[in-house]
Amino acid sequence: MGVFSIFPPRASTTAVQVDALYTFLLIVAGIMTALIFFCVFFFAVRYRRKNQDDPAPKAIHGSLPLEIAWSVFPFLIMLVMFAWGAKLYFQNYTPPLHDTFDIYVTGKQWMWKVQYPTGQREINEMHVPTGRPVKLILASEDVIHSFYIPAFRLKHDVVPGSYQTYWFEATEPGRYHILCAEYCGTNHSDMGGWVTVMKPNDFERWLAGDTGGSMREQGEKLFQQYGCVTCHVTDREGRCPSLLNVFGNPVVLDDGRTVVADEAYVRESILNPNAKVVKGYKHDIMPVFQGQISEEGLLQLIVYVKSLSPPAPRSGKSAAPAPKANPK
Amino acid sequence: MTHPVVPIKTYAAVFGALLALTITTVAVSKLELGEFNFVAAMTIAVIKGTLVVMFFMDVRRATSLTKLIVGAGLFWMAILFVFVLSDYASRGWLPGPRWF
Amino acid sequence: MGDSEATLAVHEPGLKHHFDDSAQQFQSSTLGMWVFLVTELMFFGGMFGGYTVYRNMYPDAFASTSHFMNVPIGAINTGVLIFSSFTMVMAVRSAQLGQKKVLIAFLIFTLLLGCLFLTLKYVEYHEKWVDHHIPGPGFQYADTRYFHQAQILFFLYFAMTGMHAIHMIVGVGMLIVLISMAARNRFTQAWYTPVEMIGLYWHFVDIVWIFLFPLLYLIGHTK
Amino acid sequence: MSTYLPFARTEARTNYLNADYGWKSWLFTTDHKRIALLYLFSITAFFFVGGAFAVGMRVNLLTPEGIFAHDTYNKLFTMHGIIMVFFFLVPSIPATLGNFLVPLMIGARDLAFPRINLLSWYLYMIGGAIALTAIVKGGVDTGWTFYAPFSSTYSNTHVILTAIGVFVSGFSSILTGLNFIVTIHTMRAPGMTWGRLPLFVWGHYATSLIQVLGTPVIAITLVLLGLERVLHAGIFDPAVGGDPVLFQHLFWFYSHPAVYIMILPGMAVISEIIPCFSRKALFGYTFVAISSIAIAVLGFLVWGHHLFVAGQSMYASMVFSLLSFLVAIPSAIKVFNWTATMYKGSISYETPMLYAFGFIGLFTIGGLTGLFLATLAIDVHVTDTYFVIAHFHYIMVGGMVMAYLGGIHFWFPKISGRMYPEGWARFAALIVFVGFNLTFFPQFILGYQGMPRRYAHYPPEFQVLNVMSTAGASILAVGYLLPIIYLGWAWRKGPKAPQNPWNAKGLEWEQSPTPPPTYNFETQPVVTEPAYNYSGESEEVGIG
Ligand code: HEA
Ligand code: HEA
Ligand code: CUA
Ligand SMILES: [Cu+2]
Repeated sequence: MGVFSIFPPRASTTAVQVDALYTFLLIVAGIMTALIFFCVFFFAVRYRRKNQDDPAPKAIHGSLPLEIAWSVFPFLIMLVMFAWGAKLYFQNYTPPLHDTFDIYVTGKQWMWKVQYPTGQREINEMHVPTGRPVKLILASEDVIHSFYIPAFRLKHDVVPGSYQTYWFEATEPGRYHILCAEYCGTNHSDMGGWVTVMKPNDFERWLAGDTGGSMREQGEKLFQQYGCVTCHVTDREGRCPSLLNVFGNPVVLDDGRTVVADEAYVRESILNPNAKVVKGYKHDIMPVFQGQISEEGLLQLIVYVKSLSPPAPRSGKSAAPAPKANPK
Repeated sequence: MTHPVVPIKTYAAVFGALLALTITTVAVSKLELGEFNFVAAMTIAVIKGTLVVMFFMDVRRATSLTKLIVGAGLFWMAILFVFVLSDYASRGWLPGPRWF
Repeated sequence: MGDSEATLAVHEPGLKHHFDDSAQQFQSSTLGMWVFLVTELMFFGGMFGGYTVYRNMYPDAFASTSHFMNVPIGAINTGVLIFSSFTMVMAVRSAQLGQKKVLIAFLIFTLLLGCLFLTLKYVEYHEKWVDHHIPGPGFQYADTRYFHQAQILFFLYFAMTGMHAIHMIVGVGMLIVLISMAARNRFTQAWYTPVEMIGLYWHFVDIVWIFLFPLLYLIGHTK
Repeated sequence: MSTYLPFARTEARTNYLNADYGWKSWLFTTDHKRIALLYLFSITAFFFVGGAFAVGMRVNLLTPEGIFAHDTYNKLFTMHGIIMVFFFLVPSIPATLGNFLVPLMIGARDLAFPRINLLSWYLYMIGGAIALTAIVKGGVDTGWTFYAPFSSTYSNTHVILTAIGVFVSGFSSILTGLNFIVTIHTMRAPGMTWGRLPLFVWGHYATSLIQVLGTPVIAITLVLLGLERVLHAGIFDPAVGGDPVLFQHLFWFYSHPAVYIMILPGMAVISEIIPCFSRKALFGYTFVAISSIAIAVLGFLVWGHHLFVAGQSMYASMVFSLLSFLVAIPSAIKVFNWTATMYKGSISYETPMLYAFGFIGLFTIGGLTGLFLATLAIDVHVTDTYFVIAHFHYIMVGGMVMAYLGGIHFWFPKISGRMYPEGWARFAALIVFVGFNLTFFPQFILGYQGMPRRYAHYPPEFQVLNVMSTAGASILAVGYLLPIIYLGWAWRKGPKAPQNPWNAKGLEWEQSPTPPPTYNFETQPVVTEPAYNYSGESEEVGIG
């Protein structure tokens, strides 16, 4: 990255798109700035007072057509900015429903802990393949952080108490900065690391390396340890919903709403089970686990719950739209 | 400043109404009405507040500037509520079909 | 509106010399008071906003806490405040009619009712203290499912009623000033603006309570 | 020069400055002009305190490894932000120039509530003293935004003390706003209709609306934050059930509108300077007036653009983004109208006009980069980077501080009764302009390249641009110190000013002596013509 390039390296599909939008904005802003600077300079020179006693010029009180023109035209241009920006924003913050490679990131003063479904764990390092959508599930153990990868033009605050996600598809192998972008205390500026983008083959090799038990296995252990298994898998009395084939599918709640069982839903159901109760089940059966399971443990449990729902048959991009969760 | 004096009767009537509404709201809260408990309680509170504003604070006869100020106050409260709540209400929404 | 008129106007009671006449001065005071009340509204509005967000997030927990609110005291206090608003409005009316004795009597009446409200509030706070319902390290809640969420509600309860109580205390202080001013014959039928302004403030504080009472004490009572 | 009043240069005339002597006559004054001066000196002092912190930050950022410990740096930017926003920029123009000029411009003898005006200065000083105490005791490190749960649970610095300082000064701000609103409504001189109000007054009216409607919300938010810090009951702490995003909503409900508190008065000043030095009525008076009010109202609908990556609902973000573009329109209207005013004018380049040129250019750049931030996908990349820092310094320093300096120069003769040295003043304006751009332009590039804000250390590839920025800041410092010196000199030794040195329009110049007497006017002013009637038209003309 040269100092004199205004763009940082582009290493994802979004980077290209964001840069295109940015270029558009630069051009508009450049033209507008040039126009105004030119007018100010030109008028200042052209109409300078040549003689102290010049009579005051004739007043010009305004012009309605002009006022309308310079309110409406800028606004039309701004609408383009808005729509283009919103489109990309929705795209970046809504991961594809299927076939993503999921990485679980936990922020903590002042480090990033990264876990892979296959069990690898890293601190301040992340490995991702090119050419495949990667979805990040972000959690925080203490304060708000922000997981920022300039080369992908993406960041999201990592808010304690909830999960945030975004996704990207890396394009250029290399090593790029991970930075913490939300002020989080003393060592905020040191809370960074590197993301290594690898060719798919290299990545597979890396992924096959040594692990200390996959996230799924660890999640399964926790599942047994906390006694979840007695209700949610083996139970036949119908006290709790079975968790087989739940993840990623719509769930009907007792208040009639439909939600999709995603990571945030599973997390909430563990920590605060009464918040969303599945239709036909009673409140207050399941214990409240708030404050009892670590953020990393939660993520492992979620991977285990996910594994109880084998991936749907590949349906590609034309997958039926997810059911609307909230009719209003 | 130069408004005619309001008869005591009017004030007494408003006072009576306020007391009656207070009793009503307590009574209604004992009934099982589901979501309507909330609606009823808030409706009664709004009526009571309006009575106080209109009669005791005399906005009824105030200048239009005063009325405008009262309106502005309520409007800005509404801005705070509507925008904050719209975030919470739409957090769970899915992006829906990819409409772009 | 020239200077000469302004000098003449100095004879009007209570007129400050940067105003043209007392009509302008009265207009300014009223406007100032109403603008001030709008700031008060936004001040409480922030808390009501927080309350609404959490009530929607944790409806069950909030309902469960309403069982620990002392509804009889709350209801009586509502009555007390309404009554005090009534006496206040009567005080303004007496000032308007120039009845000094009646004015003082109603102001004292209002003052006493304000103090009664604060005393009852104290009784309630004490109850919460005994029950360990004060948020913070000593907080306890019988229904452990709702421990944290109930704590937030009690936090809001104390913040909102506490702010309200502080406003009541300020109001009581201002009533004392009014009484002493009235006793010193400072008010005339032509000039009693302070009575009217404090009256507006007092009613505003009453209205805040009119909303606090159902929101904190009543809603969810049946659950 | 002026021919309106006979006593334009009588030596012995009593004015507000020499009407009374001794410190008591200042500390207990209720004269809005004296209070304005009290504010002027205290606010300028705070500016230099905040500036000193900025110098510390810029020095630290000379090298990637920094010079100070992390905690020191974190305190530096926090205290810089808090001092600059709450104790300098929010009161800067309204409490000084506004206080001095609003009554003069509308033809009133004082503000409606002179004692409340004095009270508001005391509250400001008490709040400032509390904040300074917090700084002396070790400072705060939360960032000026006080985000929970860091501020409520994790920081172990003087958060509560600082919050109290900001809280108290908030009331000062509310009272100033209240006073202006009432004064403008009830104390206008005969003939001073709403349609003839100088745009300076319109701008301050709009500012006051925001102060009155927004400030209470930050006050209560800080109270809740303080309580949470003591009790840890969880209202903003997710570990015990709260929601940290709620804090951000409440904070920005005030703090976004507050950025318009920090620009509308600057626009108000510019709207006076440009017609005066173009000798021409302002183009589109009605539109400029209405756009002030529009900014004040629409400004309350966009605060969510600070939460685009904070976990706010995407739909809410979308609405806030759209509304952010909408609020840019009234600003655009103003920029275009100022420019159009110069068309076919008779333009001279006195210092205030130079600052006005600077304002238009730098505000435009700052505003246009605001549009970058309002564009959702761009904001995702550049939020919390130096791009944002550059955006708001362009508006707040390049815009508002320039307007402040321009205004001080413009009304310096009125305030002090003396002229400032024009040559030095032009030179200083040039230094400020150059230093400013060198300081903050590189930060746009840094930001897009991905340098996060609030970083004590940074990756080495960003060094070159940071060194440029620090170099610029040193030039800027000189540019700010110069006016202190020559204005201080001019105050005692400068040549006596005539009543209306710029031949400007407006009651404060035309009908009030320089410097004004205690009650502003010697005879009741009467207004008979529209504002900015430089060409001396007899008929009131609407926009065609
Ligand atoms: C005085 C202060 C001030 C002002 C006036 C503004 C004005 C604007 N601001 Fe700024 N802003 C700040 C101070 C200010 N801001 C501060 C302090 C922060 C950071 C806070 C923090 O996090 O610490 C911030 C942050 C900030 C953000 C959040 C960034 C982030 O943290 O991610 C956003 C996002 O939308 C934004 C947008 C805007 C917009 C759209 C305007 C608009 O009002 C600008 C309108 C003006 C123009 C647009 C220029 C003139 C127009 C033309 C010449 C027309 C031509 C235009 C076209 C043809 C397109 N600002
Ligand atoms: C009104 C608002 C205002 C003003 C005027 C300024 C003025 C300046 N700011 Fe400010 N700044 C903010 C508001 C403002 N800032 C805010 C709100 C933040 C965000 C804080 C946060 O993140 O929480 C910020 C953050 C901020 C940062 C980012 C810090 C970070 O995120 O890590 C930087 C970095 O360069 C910076 C620099 C400067 C500089 C160089 C000036 C210069 O213009 C200053 C020029 C003035 C001087 C140079 C003073 C001259 C006087 C002397 C030299 C005498 C010295 C005296 C003694 C030593 C006794 N500011
Ligand atoms: Cu983590 Cu900043
Ligand atoms: Cu903003």
